[in-house]
Amino acid sequence: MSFDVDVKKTLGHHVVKARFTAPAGLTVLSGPSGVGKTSVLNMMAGLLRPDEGRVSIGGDILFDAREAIDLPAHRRRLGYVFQDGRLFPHLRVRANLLYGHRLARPQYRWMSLEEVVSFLGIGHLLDRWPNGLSGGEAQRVAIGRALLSGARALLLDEPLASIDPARRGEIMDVILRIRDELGLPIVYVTHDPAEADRLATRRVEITPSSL
Amino acid sequence: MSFDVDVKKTLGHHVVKARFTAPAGLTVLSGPSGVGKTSVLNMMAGLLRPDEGRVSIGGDILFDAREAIDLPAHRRRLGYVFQDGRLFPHLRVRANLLYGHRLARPQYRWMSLEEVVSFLGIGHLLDRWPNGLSGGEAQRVAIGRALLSGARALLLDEPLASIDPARRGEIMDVILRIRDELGLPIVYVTHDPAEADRLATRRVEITPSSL
Amino acid sequence: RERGPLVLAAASLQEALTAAADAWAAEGHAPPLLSFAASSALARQIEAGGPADLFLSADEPWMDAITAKGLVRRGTRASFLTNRLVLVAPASSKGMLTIRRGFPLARALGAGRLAMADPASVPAGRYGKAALAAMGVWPTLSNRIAAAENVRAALAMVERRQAPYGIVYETDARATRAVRIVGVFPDSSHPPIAYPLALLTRSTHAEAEGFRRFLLSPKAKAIFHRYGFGAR
Amino acid sequence: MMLSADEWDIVRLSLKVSLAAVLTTLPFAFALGWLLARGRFPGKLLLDAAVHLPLVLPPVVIGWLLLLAFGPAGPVGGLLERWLGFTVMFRWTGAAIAAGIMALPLMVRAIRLSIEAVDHRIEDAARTLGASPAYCFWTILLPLSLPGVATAFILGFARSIGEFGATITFVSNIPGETRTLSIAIYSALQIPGADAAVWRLALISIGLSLGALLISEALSRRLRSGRSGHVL
Amino acid sequence: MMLSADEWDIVRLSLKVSLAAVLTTLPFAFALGWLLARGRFPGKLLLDAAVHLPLVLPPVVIGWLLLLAFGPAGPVGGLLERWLGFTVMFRWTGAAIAAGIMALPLMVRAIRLSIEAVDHRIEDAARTLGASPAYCFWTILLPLSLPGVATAFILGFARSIGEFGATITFVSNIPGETRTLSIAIYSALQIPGADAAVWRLALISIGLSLGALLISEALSRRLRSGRSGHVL
Ligand SMILES: Nc1ncnc2c1ncn2[C@@H]1O[C@H](COP(=O)(O)OP(=O)(O)OP(=O)(O)O)[C@@H](O)[C@H]1O
Ligand SMILES: Nc1ncnc2c1ncn2[C@@H]1O[C@H](COP(=O)(O)OP(=O)(O)OP(=O)(O)O)[C@@H](O)[C@H]1O
Ligand code: MOO
Ligand SMILES: [Mg+2]
Ligand SMILES: [Mg+2]
Repeated sequence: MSFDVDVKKTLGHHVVKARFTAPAGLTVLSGPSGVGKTSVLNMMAGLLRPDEGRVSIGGDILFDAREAIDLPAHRRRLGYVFQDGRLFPHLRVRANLLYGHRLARPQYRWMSLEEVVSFLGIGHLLDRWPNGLSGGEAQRVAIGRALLSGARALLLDEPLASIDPARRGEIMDVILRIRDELGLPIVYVTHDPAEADRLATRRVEITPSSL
Repeated sequence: MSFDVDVKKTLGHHVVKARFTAPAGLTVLSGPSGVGKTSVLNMMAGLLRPDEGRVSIGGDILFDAREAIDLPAHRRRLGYVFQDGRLFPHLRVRANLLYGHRLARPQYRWMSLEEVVSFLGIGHLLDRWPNGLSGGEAQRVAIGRALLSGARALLLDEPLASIDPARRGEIMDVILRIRDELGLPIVYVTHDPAEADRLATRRVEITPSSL
Repeated sequence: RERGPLVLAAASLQEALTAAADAWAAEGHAPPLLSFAASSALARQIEAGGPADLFLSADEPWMDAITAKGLVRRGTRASFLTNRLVLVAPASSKGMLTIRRGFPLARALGAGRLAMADPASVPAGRYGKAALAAMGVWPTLSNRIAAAENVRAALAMVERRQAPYGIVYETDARATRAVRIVGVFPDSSHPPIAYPLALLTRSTHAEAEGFRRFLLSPKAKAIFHRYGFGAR
Repeated sequence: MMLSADEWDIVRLSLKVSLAAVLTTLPFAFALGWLLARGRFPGKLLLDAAVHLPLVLPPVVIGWLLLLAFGPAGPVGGLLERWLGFTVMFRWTGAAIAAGIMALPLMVRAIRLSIEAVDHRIEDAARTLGASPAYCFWTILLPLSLPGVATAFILGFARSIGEFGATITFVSNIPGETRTLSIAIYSALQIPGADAAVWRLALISIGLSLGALLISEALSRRLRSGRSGHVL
Repeated sequence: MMLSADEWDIVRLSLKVSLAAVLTTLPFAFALGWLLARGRFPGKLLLDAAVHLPLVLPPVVIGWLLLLAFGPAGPVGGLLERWLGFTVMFRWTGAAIAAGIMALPLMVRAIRLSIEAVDHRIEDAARTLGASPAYCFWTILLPLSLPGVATAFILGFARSIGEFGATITFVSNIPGETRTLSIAIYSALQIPGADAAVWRLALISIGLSLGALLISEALSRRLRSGRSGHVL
């Protein structure tokens, strides 16, 4: 299974353009701040509508401007860890984690709450409200929520940005395991060369394009 | 001028405790996710009231539980870059940057809008609303806003987390210049060892404490 | 408990009609349901097809209006009560005035206003305006009126000394000790003040006609009399 | 303060009318608030204006319009009666309709304000987790706009308790059916010297809504506990 | 639709009364909304309840209470008159007071809802930049709660245009002073066969508030442009 992306979108005066294939394995998406990495992930996830182009995964067309195909976000089955957290403030951590899990068909679920909780080290947070969490705690919960949703591909936008080195190593191990055992395409945005070196099976550089 | 911090605060079941001195120069505050780094900065800034202890800067007492001193946040003159951005959504980037600058007495201002804009590379963003900014763009604006406020010390909570390596290097250079030329105490939270190695003149580790 | 006929009645009849209905119920009949509101509101409810049994209006025009629409049972309409129009002042006031042609009401008001029901729309106000016109003083008073939503509100203004004088029905003036009657307008100075009643076309209640007859009976008249109404 | 049996009846009726009004209006108010906050369609401004009508026109006019529509001779009322054998004229259900209509604009505005304050990025996150628009609505948008729903509830309830003009015009002032607290207060105001009764009834009204307020504040405090503010 | 000179006068008066009511009430409403959203003090619940009173009690009762307070014999009215030679009885200023009081609870609730939705962390950021609580209020809290202020404005304006019961009870129905659109409509409703006049006046009311709505929506659209949602 592989992700094929070819999109173009004008945001204000800025043009975001990307064309790449992300096969099973981990594709690191990099590029200067503001170049459009998050926008590309949003277009893949169905949260931002490209002006032109096509997004498909394993032959399934998610978006095609010419054929007027635009699969809504909730049918795309992509696990997305946002750059800005976005936990559900009215649900406790446990309910946040299980939100997508409950919606996924059982055969699609490839991870259990227990596993996620143990490797993210968030067992003590399960009954807490998102509001009091530290930056790193919230980020870990967001990662867990995406992993539990039974997605067929992952979109991770600087997922380890505010996580301490020790925990970061553990989480990277799990991401490696997912990458190697499940054969999912993982698109991973990071600015950290060390992270990229350790995780990437493929690298894509988004470059600024002018009108 | 130096920061003296000795605080204790119970948050839910968690106890945050820290005691350190941050002299002129850059003190890196580290510790595992959720240990209380952000909480310590909040207590220094006057946004979270310690249960016990004392915070002073250059002999000026900002907080003293026993003497019931608690200087309000707006009189502390500390430039704070938050882990979670917090730009003013109803003001354009320029007005965000100038918010604290206008409030500072002229003799306290040690940086101009032009300088900040040029080294953060945000000149093209000045007339934009915060809402459309990318993660890294927003973070740079937040850094600029704090630097422009004429503060007598800086509190930086993972300020470079979502900024690309090229820009990161430039910003670190400026922070080094500020550190060395202005002799301000800078308290800097980061999980990145490379950042810490390059910037720190002093390191403080916050460790979990039990009740 | 059995439900008596539904009677829609002008608000100013509230106390007297309640007493009459009690007397009727005391004779062993089911107590009528009495709904008091402005005559205009009640008439509109009847026009809209509201299933009521009796209508007691504060003046003739609204009864005319529903009669014209065929909503009144033929031969059941009767003007059964009369009232008088009086000039009142707060009980504590001293001024003396005699109602006659050209009497100096405007001067007596000083800087104050004359409280009365809205002369443009409310029945009591229209009678009052006619009476003042007949006395030849309306031109000097027309811009000195405090027009109230109904008679009772006008009365309240005098009771609370917001207005030095007011024009209300005799029945209203008699119901409170906070005002004194300065004078009575002659019956000839305004159209006859008559409260018509009628059985409605949509009436289905078996005792509706009985209650109507009771209201016209000497026994009921005595009750209304106690509250200051005249009866025909 | 001990209530008489009559007063208890009035209280019970007022509670029934107000709760029925608010609870049945709530879903419509939410739908309208949502449409006005999120929808883009031609005629949105007209819908917006229509929702405000009960606020802009004097209540008696609304009552009259309801009478024209829901009266047995009106288009809606006629259908209701012919097809369902159901009439709202002179019934508590009519009073609830009047109260609900009068409360509608307040409720819609409060809910709309809350929906507009919901961060749509939270909803986006739910969508990527597989939530259909409907599921997203129930699990994210609705709970996050509960402050507006709570405000809508309390404003609507208070407005219903205080509603009088539309009710008396539409369904009259019938003891046990449409004579709510506010109408009872109005009636008492019509009787000179009945100030004590007015005060009693007014205090009861105040007590009722104080109770509703207490409950709603307690609920929304529980709701907010531990989860105020947005999360990184 | 051409308006007659009389109708123009009524429209002008209604606009004057409503705008005066809303604009003078706005600062009080904001202060109260802020206190109720942010304050912690004993008696907060009582204040909350007091703010809701004009909603809970029938408007005529509020008018009556205003009469007691502001009438020449009342505590406030007496002082106003003795010290400032200023009376609101039978004046358009009194109508504005009545309208403002009736609009108050709606305005307070809308503003409170908006203030509660402001993320206090944004204010914290302003504090660290040297903003005193007062400066923070003007530059952060107030602008961020503008949606609530806009809603308060439009609800208050609409409520003022529609206000009738408290106004007529408090300051009567005096052409050119207190005879607002709603009161004129009410008067016309009292007269059999004056339905055409009622419709005309009602349409004018609707037009006025449609205008206000258009303006407020246009303003708040400009306000929102480009800056919806919270920022990382
Ligand atoms: N409404 C808008 N008007 C103008 N420019 C916009 C608008 N919305 C987004 N942009 C611009 O589009 C660009 C792409 O943003 P995006 O968030 O995708 O960047 P990014 O590569 O993820 O950056 P970062 O690494 O900082 O997160 C940014 O320069 C942003 O300023
Ligand atoms: N209301 C609360 N109830 C319980 N625990 C709380 C509450 N508020 C904060 N905490 C806990 O206090 C601890 C300190 O949080 P803080 O944000 O200071 O951590 P941090 O060191 O900055 O972490 P990070 O590196 O992840 O940002 C966290 O474990 C957090 O869960
Ligand atoms: O009883 Mo009336 O209808 O107020 O004159
Ligand atoms: Mg990004
Ligand atoms: Mg932190």
